[in-house]
Amino acid sequence: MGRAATAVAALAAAAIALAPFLAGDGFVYHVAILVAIEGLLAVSLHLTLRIGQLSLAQGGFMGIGAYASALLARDAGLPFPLALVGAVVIAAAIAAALGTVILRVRGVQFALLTFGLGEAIVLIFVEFVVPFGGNNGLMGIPPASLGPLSLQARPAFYGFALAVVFLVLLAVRGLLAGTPGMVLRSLADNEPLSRSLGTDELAWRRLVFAASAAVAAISGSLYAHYLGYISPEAFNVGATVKALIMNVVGGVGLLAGPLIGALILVPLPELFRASVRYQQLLYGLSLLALMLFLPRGLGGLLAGRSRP
Amino acid sequence: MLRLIRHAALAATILSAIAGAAGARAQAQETLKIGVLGTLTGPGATWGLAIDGGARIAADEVNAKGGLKVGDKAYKVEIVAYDDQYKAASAVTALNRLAGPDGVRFVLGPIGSASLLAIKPITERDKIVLFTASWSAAVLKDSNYIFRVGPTTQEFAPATIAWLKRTHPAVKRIATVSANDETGWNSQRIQKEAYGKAGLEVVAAEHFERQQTDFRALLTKLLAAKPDSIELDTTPPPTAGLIIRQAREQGYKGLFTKFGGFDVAEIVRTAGADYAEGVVGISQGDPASPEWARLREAYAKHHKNEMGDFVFLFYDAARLLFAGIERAGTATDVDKVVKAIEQSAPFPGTVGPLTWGGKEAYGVDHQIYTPLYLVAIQEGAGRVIGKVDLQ
Amino acid sequence: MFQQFLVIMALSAAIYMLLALGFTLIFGVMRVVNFAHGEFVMLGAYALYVVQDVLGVGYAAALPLAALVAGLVGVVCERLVFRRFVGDEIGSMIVALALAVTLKGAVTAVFGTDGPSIARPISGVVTLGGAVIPKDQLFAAAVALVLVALTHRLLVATRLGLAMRAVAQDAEAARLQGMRPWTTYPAAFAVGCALAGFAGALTAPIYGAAPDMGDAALMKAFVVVVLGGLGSIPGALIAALLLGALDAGISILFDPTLAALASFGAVIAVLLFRPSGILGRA
Amino acid sequence: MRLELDSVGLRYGPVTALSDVTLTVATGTTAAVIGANGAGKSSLLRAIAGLEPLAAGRIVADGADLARLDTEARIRLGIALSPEGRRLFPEMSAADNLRAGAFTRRAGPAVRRDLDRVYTLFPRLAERRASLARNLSGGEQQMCAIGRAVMSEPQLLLLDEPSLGLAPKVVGDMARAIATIAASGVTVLLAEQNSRLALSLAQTGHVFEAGRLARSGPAAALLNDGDVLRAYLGEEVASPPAGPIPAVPLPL
Repeated sequence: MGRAATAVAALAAAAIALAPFLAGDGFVYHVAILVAIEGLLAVSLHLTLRIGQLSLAQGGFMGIGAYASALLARDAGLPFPLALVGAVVIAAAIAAALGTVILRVRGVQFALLTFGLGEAIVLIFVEFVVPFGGNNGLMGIPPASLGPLSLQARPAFYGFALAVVFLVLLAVRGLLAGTPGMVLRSLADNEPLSRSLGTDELAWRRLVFAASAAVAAISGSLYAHYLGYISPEAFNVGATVKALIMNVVGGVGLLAGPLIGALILVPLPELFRASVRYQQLLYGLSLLALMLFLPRGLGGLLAGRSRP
Repeated sequence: MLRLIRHAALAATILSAIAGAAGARAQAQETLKIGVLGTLTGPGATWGLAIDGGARIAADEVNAKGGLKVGDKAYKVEIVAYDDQYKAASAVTALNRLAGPDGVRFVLGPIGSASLLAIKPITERDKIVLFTASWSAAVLKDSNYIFRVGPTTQEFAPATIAWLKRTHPAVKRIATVSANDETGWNSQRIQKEAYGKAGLEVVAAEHFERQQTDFRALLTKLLAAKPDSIELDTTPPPTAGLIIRQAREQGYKGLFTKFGGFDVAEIVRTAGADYAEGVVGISQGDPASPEWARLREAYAKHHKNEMGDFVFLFYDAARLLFAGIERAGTATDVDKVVKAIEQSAPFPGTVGPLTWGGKEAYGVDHQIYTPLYLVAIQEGAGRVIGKVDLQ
Repeated sequence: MFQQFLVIMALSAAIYMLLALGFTLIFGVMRVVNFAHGEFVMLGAYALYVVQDVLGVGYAAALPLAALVAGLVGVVCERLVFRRFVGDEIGSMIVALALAVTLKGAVTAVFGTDGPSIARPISGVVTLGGAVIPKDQLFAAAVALVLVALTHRLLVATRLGLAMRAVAQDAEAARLQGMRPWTTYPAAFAVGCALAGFAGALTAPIYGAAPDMGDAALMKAFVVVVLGGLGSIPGALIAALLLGALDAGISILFDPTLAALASFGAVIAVLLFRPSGILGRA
Repeated sequence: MRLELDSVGLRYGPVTALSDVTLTVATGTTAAVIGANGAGKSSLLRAIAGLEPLAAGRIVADGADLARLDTEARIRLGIALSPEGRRLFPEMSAADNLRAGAFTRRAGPAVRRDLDRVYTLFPRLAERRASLARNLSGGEQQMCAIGRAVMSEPQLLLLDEPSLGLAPKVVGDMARAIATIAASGVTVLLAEQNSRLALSLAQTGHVFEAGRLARSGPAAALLNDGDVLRAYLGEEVASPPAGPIPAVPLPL
């Protein structure tokens, strides 16, 4: 993209991000907040795709973030920012520890492994009623606030979520543009070569995997403190699949792809709601059509068509 | 060229969907939207569809009489229904829609306790009135805007168990089965307590997952405790039917009671008439009564499934709400409407007077008492065999 | 209680085998992880409902017809959807997920979300050594085992089976023998989906049908196939027995959630330490 | 079967694999295709078998243009390729691999007779017929691969590097087997890095260099040609081991 095109894209992104403030409608804020939260989960999945491994456990990591943040704030009495940080640290640490073992598995096997892992995480929330509340989930999660500044009102929470998304994108871009990204690209191009060059490729992949879990945990923490209520099924593999579809719709080759996907897919059920009976069918057909006719996603359209 | 056509077709699909949604929002004016929030799909759907059916029957009646008279205006009542899929998170999103773009202040539902407890902080804060059949004890505590439309395990368990002791003196050992969530935990706890108080031994208490259909392992464990009667509690009726059938197939000869949401048609459908024979439950209405026939006919205009007894609860609740709004003279001042409803007891219900109480148990008199029948399944149909005395 | 455990384990394992067989066959031949496998089970159940309860055909005829419907839909899906993703393992997984949503949606649109009322052609029980065995479950398990045996015959003793195995192991070398992968793929899909359809049609009278019944079926097939090693049929048979034992045992002693947790734990352990499955060469 | 190639060109994306190849193999003769690694020998055989689309030119078998025929149709026409690296079905028995070779034929006495011929040609294979292909030794695998190609009853047999990675004694066995097949009237096109072996089995030889046909001539003449000797026969590069057989499950 040229300089002008980049500027136009940035302006468009800013306009879309700020649009809810102009609309001012409570439900628009609600949908916008969900776009931000689910978009973050999609970004976290995007990171795992960048290391060439489709992780279906990202919903589980979002759950770990949500439950950790909720328990830290509600039962341990930590203020929201500390609970958020704590949740991110816990999820990233779990991912780093698991990554040492599971990242050795590649390809379809890795997708299946994380599918099992994601289901297992959710089943743990269901099975251990103390402290996770079982199928009931956790209620009465304190609303978000930054010191004296309450984020309970939707516009305030949306502003906060927007800032978080922006910071996460900056961090992810830094990660992908810096040394890790370089190593990862060389891994994707020729893994044996970079391995023979002495790169500890597993360590780099583990770093990115932990970062992806951290982003998922941020998403989970925002979700918990926004809704004030969490339950296990919100974090099952279905949630990950939704994030995956966002990546596909938005374009997997583009950092903005997952967010474009979230922007389209989160409000999509609202469009089809008029016909409840056909909602799921229309949704599925649109997805199939997208995958068959726009394999590079909508982001691919924007980035021009360089592929034959 | 082909690619261009494909893109154009895709764009057209998306645009038409957007246009459709926008069109749906364009109407309104002089209509009062009443929300329905219930499980419209899956195993709990009989109850959710009962909310929707009851609300629509009541709305049809009001609209046929020229609408709701509020002050000098007449509102046409419109029902807006959302499915919570028995999931709390879906309930929160649905409520956000009802309260946001739909501008709804009065909601019938939900049934799931988790759904209700998840939305309660929002509805209490934003002053949205709920008429729920959710049975958790925590529903009415610290709430000002929630009414519970019918008696719960808490209210009827002593009476139903007394009936069991009187009519089945040989029954000594009880097993209970309930769903593994707030609804099941709460009702099972109350049942166990009440059975214990009545001097019956609870020999097994099991929980299942809502999407479960295979109960062979659970029943193996349960039947090993040799119960005389199995209490199916708040288990959704289609699931209850499967449990009954699989228990009978494993050789269980004892009694089944389902004191907590009963649906003869659903239980007979999934258990089979032979296996369902003799199952005893409670019902809001008498299936042989003319009222039942009238509502059943009206219900058939909205939903294809066989009407369940919860239609009585929500039909009456909707009528109670409409009367409250007319009496308060406002459809916007929620506090006034709540006050008006509180003051309208006893209200003429479909099968008898509705009264309310609950102050000592829940701290607020928002527990509505309705007449309750004991029903046994005989040859695939429900027969009233007694009435439950709630006081 | 132990006899009952054995009965539940054996009956479940037979159905799990059938569920897993089609899933592992399609993966073996096409390298497609068919996340829509459960939806083909669901299609079989609904097809049985339509053929038996709406059209009034007897169960004995309705059962294979229902499987045929699932198989035909499988062929159509292969042609329209999966063929474009051959060789793209991740892409085919994603498109299968989209297909699952679509099939579920299509059935919901036609039949609604409530399960239909399906007649039970077989009832009664047999008692064996203190254990009670419902006849309908026994019938389903027996048919499942027959189908497993027939599929095995198909693969080892027929031209089509030879082609399926050859394409699975080396598609290009198979072409050099005059086999056409483009006709073998739909055949594998037809067989795999018809087996799923059979599983649905066999269990529908016992457990009922619902649009989302495929999720549970997929989970079982998934666990069995991964434990047994992707694409390995003997592995799947042993893994089905193992899952049957794990499921019944833990459900009886503790609860079904813990049983599910244990089976996923086993999946994770196998993928980490023996990625080619319990029978595979580590 | 008479094989004619007319100005054949082949590309892999931007890379030219073959250009302007014109040659003829007469019915019932054996032709050797020799050249260094990457000279285009495999590409040539794959193009004839229909695995690679042509960028230019045409391939004619017994007067019929093959352009519109896919691999499967060419096999039915009588063209069989035993590919580089053998490409057996690893999880099938040797016997099933041979069965797969006869896939296009109706099962019957003719197929059974050919099976006996393969087992006579390779007695070792007969002993190992029940073993999974992945458990066979390199030589046995090569025998199985050639046998599999023979089972389709070819009139034109394309052999890609049959001696690759084999012990010298086994190479001798293989050469005798190829000579026996050729003697039965089958046209053979033999691509080999072991040029001396190939030329000694063939009547004509074709030398490839960077995707072009550098020289053609009678095999005996090429064997005695000083340039060819220096360029291709003097420096027998140690052959890399055969690629691993891709491990694909679905074993039965």
